Amino acid sequence: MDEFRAEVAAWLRENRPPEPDFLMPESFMEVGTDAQFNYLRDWQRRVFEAGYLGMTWPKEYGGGGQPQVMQDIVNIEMARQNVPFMPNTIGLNWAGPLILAIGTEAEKQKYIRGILSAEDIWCQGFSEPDNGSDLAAASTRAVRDGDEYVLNGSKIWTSLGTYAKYMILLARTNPDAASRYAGLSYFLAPMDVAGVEVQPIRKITGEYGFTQTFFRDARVPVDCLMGKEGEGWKIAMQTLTFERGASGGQAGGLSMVAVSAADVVELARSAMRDGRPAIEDPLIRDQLIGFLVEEQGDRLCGARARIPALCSERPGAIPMSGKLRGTEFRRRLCQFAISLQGANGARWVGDAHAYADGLWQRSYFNAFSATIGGGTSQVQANIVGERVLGLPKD
Amino acid sequence: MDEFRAEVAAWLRENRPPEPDFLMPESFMEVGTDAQFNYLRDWQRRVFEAGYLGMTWPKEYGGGGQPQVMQDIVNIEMARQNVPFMPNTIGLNWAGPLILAIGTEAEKQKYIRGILSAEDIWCQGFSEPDNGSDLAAASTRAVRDGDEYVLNGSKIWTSLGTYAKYMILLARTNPDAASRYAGLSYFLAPMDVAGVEVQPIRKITGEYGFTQTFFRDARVPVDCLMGKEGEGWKIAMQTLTFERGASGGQAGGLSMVAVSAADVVELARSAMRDGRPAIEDPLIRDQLIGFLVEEQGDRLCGARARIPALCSERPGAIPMSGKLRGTEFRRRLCQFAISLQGANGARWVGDAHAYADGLWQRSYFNAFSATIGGGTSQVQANIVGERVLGLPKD
Amino acid sequence: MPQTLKNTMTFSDEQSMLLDTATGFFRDKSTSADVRNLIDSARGYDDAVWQEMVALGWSGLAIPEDFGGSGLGLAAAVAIAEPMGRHLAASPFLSTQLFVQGVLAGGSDEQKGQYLPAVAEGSVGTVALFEEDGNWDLLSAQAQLKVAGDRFTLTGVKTFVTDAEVATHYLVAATLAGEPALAIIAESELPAAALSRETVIDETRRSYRLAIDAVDVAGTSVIRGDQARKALAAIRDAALLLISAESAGGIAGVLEVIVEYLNTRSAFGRKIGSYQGLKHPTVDILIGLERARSHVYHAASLLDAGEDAEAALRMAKAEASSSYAFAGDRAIQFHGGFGFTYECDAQLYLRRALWSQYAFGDAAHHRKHLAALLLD
Amino acid sequence: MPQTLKNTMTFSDEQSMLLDTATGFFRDKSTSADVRNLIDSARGYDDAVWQEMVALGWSGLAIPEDFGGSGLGLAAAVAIAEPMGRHLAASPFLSTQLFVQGVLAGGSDEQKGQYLPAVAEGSVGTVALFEEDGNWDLLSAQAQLKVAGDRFTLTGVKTFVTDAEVATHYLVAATLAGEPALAIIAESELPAAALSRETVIDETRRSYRLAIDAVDVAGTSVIRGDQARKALAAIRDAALLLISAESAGGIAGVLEVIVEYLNTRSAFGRKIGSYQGLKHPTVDILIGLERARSHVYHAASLLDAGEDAEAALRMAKAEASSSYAFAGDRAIQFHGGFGFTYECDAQLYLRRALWSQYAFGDAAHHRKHLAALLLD
Repeated sequence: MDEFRAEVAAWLRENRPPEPDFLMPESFMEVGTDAQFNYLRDWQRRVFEAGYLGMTWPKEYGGGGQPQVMQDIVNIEMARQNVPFMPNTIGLNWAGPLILAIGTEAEKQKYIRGILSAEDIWCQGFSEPDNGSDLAAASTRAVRDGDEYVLNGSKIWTSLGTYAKYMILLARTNPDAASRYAGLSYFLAPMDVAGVEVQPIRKITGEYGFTQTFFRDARVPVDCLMGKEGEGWKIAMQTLTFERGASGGQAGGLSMVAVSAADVVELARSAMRDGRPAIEDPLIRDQLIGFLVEEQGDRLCGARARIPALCSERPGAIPMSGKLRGTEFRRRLCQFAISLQGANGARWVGDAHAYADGLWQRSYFNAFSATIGGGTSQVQANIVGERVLGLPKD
Repeated sequence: MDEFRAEVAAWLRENRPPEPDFLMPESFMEVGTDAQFNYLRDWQRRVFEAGYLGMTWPKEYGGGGQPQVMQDIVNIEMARQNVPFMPNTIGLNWAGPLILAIGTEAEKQKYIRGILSAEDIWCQGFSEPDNGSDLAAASTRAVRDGDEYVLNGSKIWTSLGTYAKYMILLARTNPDAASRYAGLSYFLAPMDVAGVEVQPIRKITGEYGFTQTFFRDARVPVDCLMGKEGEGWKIAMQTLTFERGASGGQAGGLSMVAVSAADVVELARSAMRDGRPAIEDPLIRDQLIGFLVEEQGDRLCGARARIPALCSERPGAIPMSGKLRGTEFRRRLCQFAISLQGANGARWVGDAHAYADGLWQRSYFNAFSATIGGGTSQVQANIVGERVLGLPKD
Repeated sequence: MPQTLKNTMTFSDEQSMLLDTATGFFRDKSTSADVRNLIDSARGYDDAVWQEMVALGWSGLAIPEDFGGSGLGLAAAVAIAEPMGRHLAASPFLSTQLFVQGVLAGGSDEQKGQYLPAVAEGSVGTVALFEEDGNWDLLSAQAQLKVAGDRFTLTGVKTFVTDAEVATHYLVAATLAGEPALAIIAESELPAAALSRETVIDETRRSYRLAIDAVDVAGTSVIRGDQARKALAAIRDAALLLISAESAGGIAGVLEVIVEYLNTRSAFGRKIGSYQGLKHPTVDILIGLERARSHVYHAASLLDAGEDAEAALRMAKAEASSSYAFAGDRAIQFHGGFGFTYECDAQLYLRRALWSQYAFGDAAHHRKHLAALLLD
Repeated sequence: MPQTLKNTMTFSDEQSMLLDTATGFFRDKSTSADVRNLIDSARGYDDAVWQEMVALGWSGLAIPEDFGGSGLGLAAAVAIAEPMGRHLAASPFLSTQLFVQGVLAGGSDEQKGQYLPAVAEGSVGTVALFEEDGNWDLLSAQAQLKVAGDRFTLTGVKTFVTDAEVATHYLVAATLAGEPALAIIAESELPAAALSRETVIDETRRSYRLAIDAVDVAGTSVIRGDQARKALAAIRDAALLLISAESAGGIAGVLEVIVEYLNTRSAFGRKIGSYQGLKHPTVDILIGLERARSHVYHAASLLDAGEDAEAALRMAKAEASSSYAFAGDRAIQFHGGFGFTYECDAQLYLRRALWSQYAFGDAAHHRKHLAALLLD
């Protein structure tokens, strides 16, 4: 193991791409320019070709067929060396695991390798403009017409919408179904068909990254349907479990720029408050330790989740709360990092004298994409309260 | 004014009752023994006889007929000298203002003077065991039978239940009314009739103070009805407005032991943490100032509420949020006060070596009576959100 | 000692009328569309609106009548600043008030006569106080004023100089023989390229870096010794008051945006404002607003009465800063996906909240000073 | 440096079986009714239950086999302490474990042989560390050990000596010639009236004040120098571990009480657990529980592996203390009127949470030490 770790570490040191001359996005949700996209796609391809991605996935589809511990070592080493993240997050963490879990042999053959190599970028079409976190209210229609489904409607918060070849899409095939859940179906939909239009959305940071996707009589082949008609909700929920931190299945690699409490400790050493390094201020020290304790607690939760005897009462507690814990932690950590900078906390990306080029300010703003996207923190808290604790629904 | 203030100050200095040899209750809600009750009733009578209570109430019923500013001066001076509070809180702050506002001449003649002199102690019968903060769900029945109403049911959290002569009572006269609100009526009910039984409730502090009141075919005269049958909800809401900090009407005097941030500052000077006075700890200092800023903000809200031009957008904001702000502040302040004491924070009332005889620990526990009673903080937040901000109901 | 905290609260009919007027004025002149248009402009504000403000006498509000103003005092400026903040209005009003307070408190009669009447008539002044280390202590300037015969030279780098591009005069904090001092510099005295625009979090602000090397300063343009200390204290007081007032207005503005959305948007079949998870924190924002406004008007009342207002001002800034930052943060979150877009006004408030928090000391900074004032 | 924090997490099948057994044991033997009955008893615990624990080998769990124990180590004691905390069980288990760890870490082989086998068979030991100033620093005792020939005398006042009334031996922290030291005192050596009961916030605890004046101590009963430092460090480690484990159990217990009530009680026509105002903070309690348990079992894993666990233990105590205090506080509130009664179990947990928070350092205290460990 130590030998493998050393090998990975050496490979990463030798192969990490040069620092780009543009501002790096923080996650796949922030990829807003061609330069950013191409840089990251090239990097994912090289990691895959080196055998460091999809290490647990079956060999016959392009994976490594190795134990999870190998991928863990790679992931940890990547985080430690702070190398760029993998842009094909939806493919690696959602679509890929899903296809491997319930897809047909043909689907596995068709999609898995392209996901790993970043040849085929995936995006996600769950949210709609009028429905936010209430995915079951999806109103995008899919009407069967011979060998095709005809799509009409709109999806929003589509990351990488401009670059994606496929979308995992939740659409309504039967508006008259017994329940609103029963009328939904799940598609692995191609994006390169007529009638699909992608429009960039400007974020609070001023940058781009998300898109809104419009379907106007877009026709996709019937074999894009995953499972059966009416199984869309069930499959979508299964997909979200991958996101929500349930272990297993994901292809590995970083999916965002790691921001850790240790980085903020380093900032506190250099940033000045009231004429002294922030780290000398007893209040700052107390808060820094608070963040370290919280972060370490979450990390240890990850370790404990692998020991069933220590999770027997509520096996879902750690995985189901992962998104809520992680995203809110990041938001608060970034907010705090700004406060270390004294008057300079008011600077922004692009100012010559901003600490760390204003990235903490941008990270704070970008942090909301994760406390909102994929189910707001409020919805996440409901999910944990209802599914893990068994509390009544709203 | 300065002269009056000096006169009040001198009177209080000369007339304050001697320190009791029992533990003083913190508010009328904590009065649990005869010794406590008699001591406080005597004190209220003396304050009233000196002309320092009900100063703004009409002279013909026993009040002073003076401007509010005089009563304010008395109240401030009482707080400053930390004299005991007035036990007849329900009478002075709820029943009295209500009777003066909407009562008949006969009611004013009958009740007001006894309220002020503490001759007639009042209690409140709104909450019921099964309904908590949902007052409109009251199920205690009042059935008219000739010249009497027959009461059946139970009220809970009755402070001074053992000592009260009258209860302001919300009961259901018409279970078949169009809405659950319309079936309620409001009574000024005597407690000394057959069929009224009072049972003490033990609090989390281990002491007594509240009671549960049982009505079993208790008969009260029809003229106990306030307003008309079916107006109970409206009148109860008006009563709660007095409690919820709306200005005007209340008879003055302290209604509880004042606990201020300044007291905690003093504690911080003497209490030791890590071998040093707590007040030297930068974290403690920061928190102390946080409490002082919050307390001063609330005090200044009181001053601003008297200037209509500075409250024009939402005149209800300050009065309607008063209970929420004040009670939650007290709870957090007491909780914090314990933390100043280092290992000695674990002591309790009765320990020879507890700081301030363990009163901070008791105050913290008692603070919940106000964050729960009269509508929990969660219900208060709903009320403010819905009535002041116009947000939709749950 | 905390016991000595007063609860003075005065608000004259004159101030009340001013508040009404200014509230209507900025509601009309500073719509969300106006604010967004001005973000992309160089100057950052609409000169026509500014000239109207001047015509209404607002730039000379706190200037004594002897020097061409209306002598209403600084407290009256709160009635302008609060609605400005509420409607995210841009203008050189704040910068100019700080310049005025510095000259009024520390300047000689000649200096007052020289600079204040022009300001009352619409000239923009500003202050150059902070430096690269981000220290909020106004007495620790590294910029140096050096004696050169009966004149001086000024060398240093100042930052966060607001509205510098349009200002005609700058009050620059420096150190002169180890003591705090201020130099009054005219726009014409600045070398080319002395100013460079800074990129700050609040896009409705214009902030500049001022870098000068041995600029010549007349002896009559220097404020030194106790006068400089007085001027710096007055600038700090005015900044704390007006930024807190602006912030209180900002909380009110963002609260309105939130409440509107919570009453409009539905999720899971209900208006989202019906969920306690959003309703209760929104009530917390309201409470922060009420406390902040109360602190602000109290501090203004003390200043009006000529009483010591340091603790009140620091409390106002601490409360307003943290409540505004909380409100701005929650505004993004409560708008869900829309809140994450540049199009949603929530970001405008969050940006301004952060700017305001880090201008002239954040809440923790002021609590530290308050601890020294109230606990020792 | 924070980078060096490990994420070791080991849990043997043996520990897992122990946890299962203890969970069932305390569920059966420590019902709410049992807990309330014991509050009114003098001893505070049920000796029959304690004897069963002894018979199960739990008192000798961390004692090496050479000294009559089972040699499972301190980490195994976590599996006892956590369910004890969950069911608010009373027993002299914790006091005894601290005594054991002190003797094990600092005692001579003779001392170990003299005291530990008796403990393994059910004798109760305890530690007398704290003094009137409430200082958590174990090295700053004011109690004095003085040399008197080849013997010593011990004088001082100790406080928060748990289970002192039933203990047969006490490890008393003192200062000997300016250095930390420990005296092992037998019950029989204490003068009458040396012990007086303290009134503490957790009514399920028995805490005593120990006041002694020139008590005679044999040279063979003294631990001094580096051995005393090791003993005190080991006692601190054990206390942080076991109180944190108890607290994690307590959070789980009070969470169960809350969830049960939120699923039962209705208000305004709905189960109260459906309101986000109660649901979301209850999720926060769950998250606190998960983090606290993770810290606890990690710290135990490090101790088991013989690695430095100071930072892990302080983190565990900080997290468990503050999360438990939050959970206890919210438990009262969320039970509404019933929560304010002595009859509701919420108060039992809140009282224990506060006891646990102020025993061996609260969260702020440990964060301060962690800052020195991790930031300097």
